[in-house]
Amino acid sequence: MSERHPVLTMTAISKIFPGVRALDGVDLRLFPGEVHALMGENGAGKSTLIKVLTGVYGTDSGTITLDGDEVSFSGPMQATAAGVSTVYQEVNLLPNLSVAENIYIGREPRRLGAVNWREMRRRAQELLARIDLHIDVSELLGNYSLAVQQMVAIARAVDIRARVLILDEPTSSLDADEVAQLMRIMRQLRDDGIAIIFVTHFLDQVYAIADRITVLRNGRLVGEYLTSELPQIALVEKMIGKELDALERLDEATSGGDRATLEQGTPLVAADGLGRSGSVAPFSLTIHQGEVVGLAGLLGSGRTEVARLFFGADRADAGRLAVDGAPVAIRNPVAAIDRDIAFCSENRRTEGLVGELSVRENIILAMQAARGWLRPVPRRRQDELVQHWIKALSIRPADPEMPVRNLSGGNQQKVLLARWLITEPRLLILDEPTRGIDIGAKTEIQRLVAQLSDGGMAVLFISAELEEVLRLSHKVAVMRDRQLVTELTNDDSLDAARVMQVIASGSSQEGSVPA
Amino acid sequence: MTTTPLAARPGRAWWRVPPRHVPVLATAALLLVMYSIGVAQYQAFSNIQVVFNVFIDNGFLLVVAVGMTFVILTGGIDLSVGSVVAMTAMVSASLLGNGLHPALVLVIALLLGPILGFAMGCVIHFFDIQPFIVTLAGMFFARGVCTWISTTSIPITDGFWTSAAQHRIHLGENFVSVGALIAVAVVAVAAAVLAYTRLGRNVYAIGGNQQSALLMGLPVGRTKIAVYTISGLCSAIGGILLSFYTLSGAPLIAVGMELDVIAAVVIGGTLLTGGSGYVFGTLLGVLVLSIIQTLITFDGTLNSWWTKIVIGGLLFVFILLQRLVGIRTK
Amino acid sequence: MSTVRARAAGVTSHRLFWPLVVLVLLLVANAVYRPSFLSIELKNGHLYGSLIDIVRLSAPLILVALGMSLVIATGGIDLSVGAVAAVAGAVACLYISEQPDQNSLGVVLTAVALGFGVALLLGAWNGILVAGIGIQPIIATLILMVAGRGLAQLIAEGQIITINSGPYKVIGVGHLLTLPFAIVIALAVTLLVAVLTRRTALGMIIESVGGNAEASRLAGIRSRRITFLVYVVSAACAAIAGFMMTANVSSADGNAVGLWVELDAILAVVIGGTALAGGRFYLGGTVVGALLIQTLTTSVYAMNIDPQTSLLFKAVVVIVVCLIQAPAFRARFRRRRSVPVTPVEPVGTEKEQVPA
Amino acid sequence: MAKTGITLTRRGLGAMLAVGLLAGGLAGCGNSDTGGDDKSGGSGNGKLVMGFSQVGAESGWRTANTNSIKESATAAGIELKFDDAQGKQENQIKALRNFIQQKVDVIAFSPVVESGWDTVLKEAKDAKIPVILTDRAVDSADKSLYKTFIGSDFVKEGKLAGEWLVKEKASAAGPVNIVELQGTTGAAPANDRKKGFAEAIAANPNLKVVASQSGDFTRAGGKQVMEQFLKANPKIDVLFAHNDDMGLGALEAITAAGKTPGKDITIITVDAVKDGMQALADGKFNFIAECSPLLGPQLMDLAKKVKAGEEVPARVETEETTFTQEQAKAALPNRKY
Repeated sequence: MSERHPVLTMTAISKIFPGVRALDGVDLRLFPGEVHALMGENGAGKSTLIKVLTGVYGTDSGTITLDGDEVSFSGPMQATAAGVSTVYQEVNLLPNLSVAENIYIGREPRRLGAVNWREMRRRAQELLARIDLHIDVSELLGNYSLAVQQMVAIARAVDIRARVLILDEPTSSLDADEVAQLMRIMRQLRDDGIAIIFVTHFLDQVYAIADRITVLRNGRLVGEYLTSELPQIALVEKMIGKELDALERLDEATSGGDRATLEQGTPLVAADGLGRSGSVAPFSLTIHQGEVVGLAGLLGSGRTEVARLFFGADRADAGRLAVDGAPVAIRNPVAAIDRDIAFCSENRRTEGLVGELSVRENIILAMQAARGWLRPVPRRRQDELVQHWIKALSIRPADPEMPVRNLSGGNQQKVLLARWLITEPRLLILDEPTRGIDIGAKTEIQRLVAQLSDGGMAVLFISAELEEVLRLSHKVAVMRDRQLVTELTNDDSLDAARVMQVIASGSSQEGSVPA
Repeated sequence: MTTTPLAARPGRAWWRVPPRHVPVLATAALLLVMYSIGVAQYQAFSNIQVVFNVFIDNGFLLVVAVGMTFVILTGGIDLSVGSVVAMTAMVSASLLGNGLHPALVLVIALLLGPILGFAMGCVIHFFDIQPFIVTLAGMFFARGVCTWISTTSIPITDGFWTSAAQHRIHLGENFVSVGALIAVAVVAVAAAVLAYTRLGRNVYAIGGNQQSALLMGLPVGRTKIAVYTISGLCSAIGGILLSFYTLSGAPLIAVGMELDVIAAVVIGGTLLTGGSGYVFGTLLGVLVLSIIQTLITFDGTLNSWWTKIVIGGLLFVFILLQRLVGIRTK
Repeated sequence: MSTVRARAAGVTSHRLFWPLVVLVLLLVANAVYRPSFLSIELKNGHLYGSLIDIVRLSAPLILVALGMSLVIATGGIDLSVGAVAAVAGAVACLYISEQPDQNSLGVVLTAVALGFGVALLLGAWNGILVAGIGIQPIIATLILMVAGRGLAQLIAEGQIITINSGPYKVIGVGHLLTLPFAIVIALAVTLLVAVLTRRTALGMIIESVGGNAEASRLAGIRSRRITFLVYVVSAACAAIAGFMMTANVSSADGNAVGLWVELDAILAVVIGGTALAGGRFYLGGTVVGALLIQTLTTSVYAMNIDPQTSLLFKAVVVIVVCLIQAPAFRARFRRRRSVPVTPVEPVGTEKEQVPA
Repeated sequence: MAKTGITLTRRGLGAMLAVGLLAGGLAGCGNSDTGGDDKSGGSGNGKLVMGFSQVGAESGWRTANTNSIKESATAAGIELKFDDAQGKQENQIKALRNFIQQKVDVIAFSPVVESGWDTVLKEAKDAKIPVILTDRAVDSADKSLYKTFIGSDFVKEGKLAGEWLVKEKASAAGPVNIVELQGTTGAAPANDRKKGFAEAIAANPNLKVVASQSGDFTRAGGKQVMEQFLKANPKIDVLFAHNDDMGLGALEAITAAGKTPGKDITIITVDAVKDGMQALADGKFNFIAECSPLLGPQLMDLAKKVKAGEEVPARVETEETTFTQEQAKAALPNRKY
């Protein structure tokens, strides 16, 4: 192996932004036919490094070589042309165009100068068939799930004859099945000799597929390791920079929940045959005070839709909902908030935060909305609250007046959490609160959920990560094909494999299956 | 390994119209309804020449609206079109008046619009200023050029222009003008450009998501500048057609035309946010506006102010119906 | 030394710096052309001078632009303000003209209330179209822009309604404590809107709706209600402007009142630093923008620029203002400031590398 | 009688809106046109049908003009198809085409601008529909395209105003400073009145226009411009406004500046609408050149003659005059508009 030459090297890369040194002398080597994981906490410099590589940013110092020749791309376009393609976390395709066009736009097959649609569709169909995706390529991309869109993005990148493929957190929106499929594609590409840079927060995935790992921390290189030689716990330590057994400690924190006492009394919220045609089939679910209910299922199985019905984000057209035993009609979020229900959407950017407003304003938004515009939260009270939660959730940077869009994903998530926590809800609905954020923040949020439920708050917890759901929940409701198929009590006998089985088969021997 | 959610395609049966075609079809249906109302109410309305007249009288509007469609598809807007139309007509008239050869005049007049459009596109792209404001300044500028050339209307007596203006192409008993044919040709060319060229597809791409388009390596800046140049060119062609139509250049002609044009494009089903719409829809939008006007003229009893109120009312009814139809099919 | 430079940089990068520079330059140009331009004298107990004229004449534009700021902050646009101003003015003048005693204060107050009421209805109409039915704002308000003019003319039956009412005239040309009353009204409404938006949570909520409507809805804000409200406020502002414009000449001309004022207002808002996409809005900036636009118009008259070229002159100034205000444009002509770099804390571990 | 027209229309369009609202109601249109017969074009019922395209309703003058035409059409038993072009030549050409389609008996229109009518006028001629121009002329070289012109002469109005001033200031020793409030830049009356006025005052070199700006034909515009004139020019002797409205606006500016209109500054305007006449009678204006909008009766006469094939003069000027303060006082009580 030692005689192989790297296809790509980045040497002593530095990048300075006003006020911050984002990268400081970072090296990266990439060999053909390998999957190279780029690891680090949020703000470690992963994204910056990738943007420097693809020419989105210029470097302040350092060199990049591709096949031994020094290169400097002026932008993603040039990088792509040279064989360095990127697939981003937020699918960066065009929902208003067809699947085929999304793959071929910019290099459409042409005949006599005109776009040859038939040929384009044929090629797209073939290309997607190679990665086992059988869909109508003339349909608009926006009509497909995020997972499909992600696959299409990869298909596009691959077809540009990339030699280096950068996957920037491609799996954060995917469920287990889809991740497996993606991994299969990655292996296939690797075997074809493509070098893959794989950025992710999921350790399991790294160990499942990566050959080599480069770890960054605070804009500096920690080191480059062979995956086989680096135990998971060591990797986490290198990323975080200190010995940490937070995950273990968390398990202890939640183990105290006593189911029997929780289930006593009137449920805080009870859905009875609640449903919405075209969205989610009627289901029944109760949530008690102090209880964490996990919602498991594949992406698109109706998890989010259930949450939205509870919150009134969508209007139910069937069934009843009772709060504290009394029937209520929750037609809109305002009605839900009135009954102390809070909802953190999975789409922070589009449904959660107002990017232009400051951290402070985003945090007090829900509280303010509940008070009505005529009764502003006094500025001093705002500052108190905001300071408290910035500290409690360690939101960084700790500047309440900074526009929230300048914060990293994890910190944005915390801001969103803080918004709802100051309203002191009795039921907190968390839809993928840990998606796309680093391990440290993830652990903090998990611990927070445990604390809140210990303090009597009910939580509806949605996550694609079964481990996480199992770690936090008292009971797990499993969704499949837009139906709630069963509820599983989270006792010692329940493990991920069992939940997986339910998700796959749609039934369980012991759980009751509501109609 | 294929899983159901991945393989499942959005349901589609042969009789179901793709949702993206609904606005255009709704417009077409409503247009038919309006036309039928006209025919039912007024005898002369059923004359085929009425339809031809719509094209003769709105050729320039149609061409300009086609240019605007490009701009709106990228999510931009061009307020300068009316002024550029007037400027082109003014420049043509004044140059012809000075005895320049018509071919040369045609070339110069057709260059001015695109140059201004190009300049506005560059400012929008390189300096990142909102199109609304840049083109508003462009509107003042082009109108300023008009009054600067002359405050009075300048007649055109040039032989080429008059023959282009007055030549009638007979189709049976009826006729169309040269301008109408040019307009239809522009629509056809524009539809082809949008559907079958990279430029056209890039226009849709930018309207869909500019950031994504950039990351996909599409020439965003070039395309944006191109659409404003195209809009400028269409306005210039529109200006020439208008100068055929009126055989003169008048400094105050086509004031407020940009609003008619935007209305036509939007009625035609193109989203102001960009990324979705068709030139064919724009054609329908122009037809709707002109049918409204024709109905009012045929009625012939409306007061000046009632004319405005009725135009507003019909516009409202139309948009409302379109919206209702759109919601129902969703 | 460096703090001075930093402070200077802070001043020049303020969003109102360049509009103010252009405003001052225009005034200086006027003063050079005619030194008495800047003089203000007391005549019959009233302040008198071109500067006062500029502020007084920009009062209606300021009013309209204030409402427009709020509408634009929600990501909308209101093209109907000119027509609404015309309708409100026509209603008020029609009522006054039909009364036997036009000089009665009661009559004038009733007239203003009537005009205001009609304007609120029109604003509500816009609000329903945009917030209720979900029509794109530019088209929704275009309907009223066209039909509203017709309405204004219908009210006056195509005539100019001339009135002879002392109290009504005060709105346009009266004085209070030596200041033209129009300025006082504009000031009061500006303060009112500022207090209404910034002393309550309304401003933040409007910005939130404009910044991200769906996120705002999920945060419990009744986005539609807010959107509806801003169109009503915009119409109310337009109505006051309409009273001012008609009182200024003691007559209501359905055609001419507020013609094209919507474009000026949008321009003023944008010059003031509010983005058309919605989100943050700046009332102070809007006022500066309106003053700048009126100064431009007045300069044309005061410097006797040939009407034939005055449009070109205006276009050039507008282009200059927009250009130098654009950060991207300035960036190209400004030396890069050196930025203090905060060192990151050193990483303890050594660089490690494994053989390939 | 004009009112009936409006109600009829509202009913007709109301039916249209209702049908439109039914959306699917294609079938419904058939029976909704109960009033359709008398609205269809043509002259089947023997009544003379005239298509008239008006510039717009941009001023009180124009509205008076429209009303005059509508009233005299009714009085003369002529069916009028009225169209408002909203100040746009494009619209006007469209309207003319539609009149041709409807085969009206006579077309009359007030051109928005002078140029650019040949094409559509040829079509009218081919369809053998006689055309009468009102109010404004067109510059077609081919005079056979229209039968006759009836209206005012803007240049002459400017000239009359100028001539009166020359006479009035004949004895002035020093220079006489004149400021001019122009109409909308590019509009025909503005261009012509400016031209006529300039020609007339050339007779006396003492008369000098020191400032000339557009007041857009509106009171607000006139006032705003006059304010700056007053500040920029210490000595203004004469104001010439292209219409009454601008002059009325300027009055306020002059009063606010502490000067007496009509005395300190001589004011000349054009149009002679009622408000202007009132100002003249009150001594605030000094002279008005009339531009009469009441050409309806003359127009209907001409239309009948043209239809009957009688010879008509190529140019008919409306009966109009000029007013001094005394004449205004006498004429004011009978003023209709």
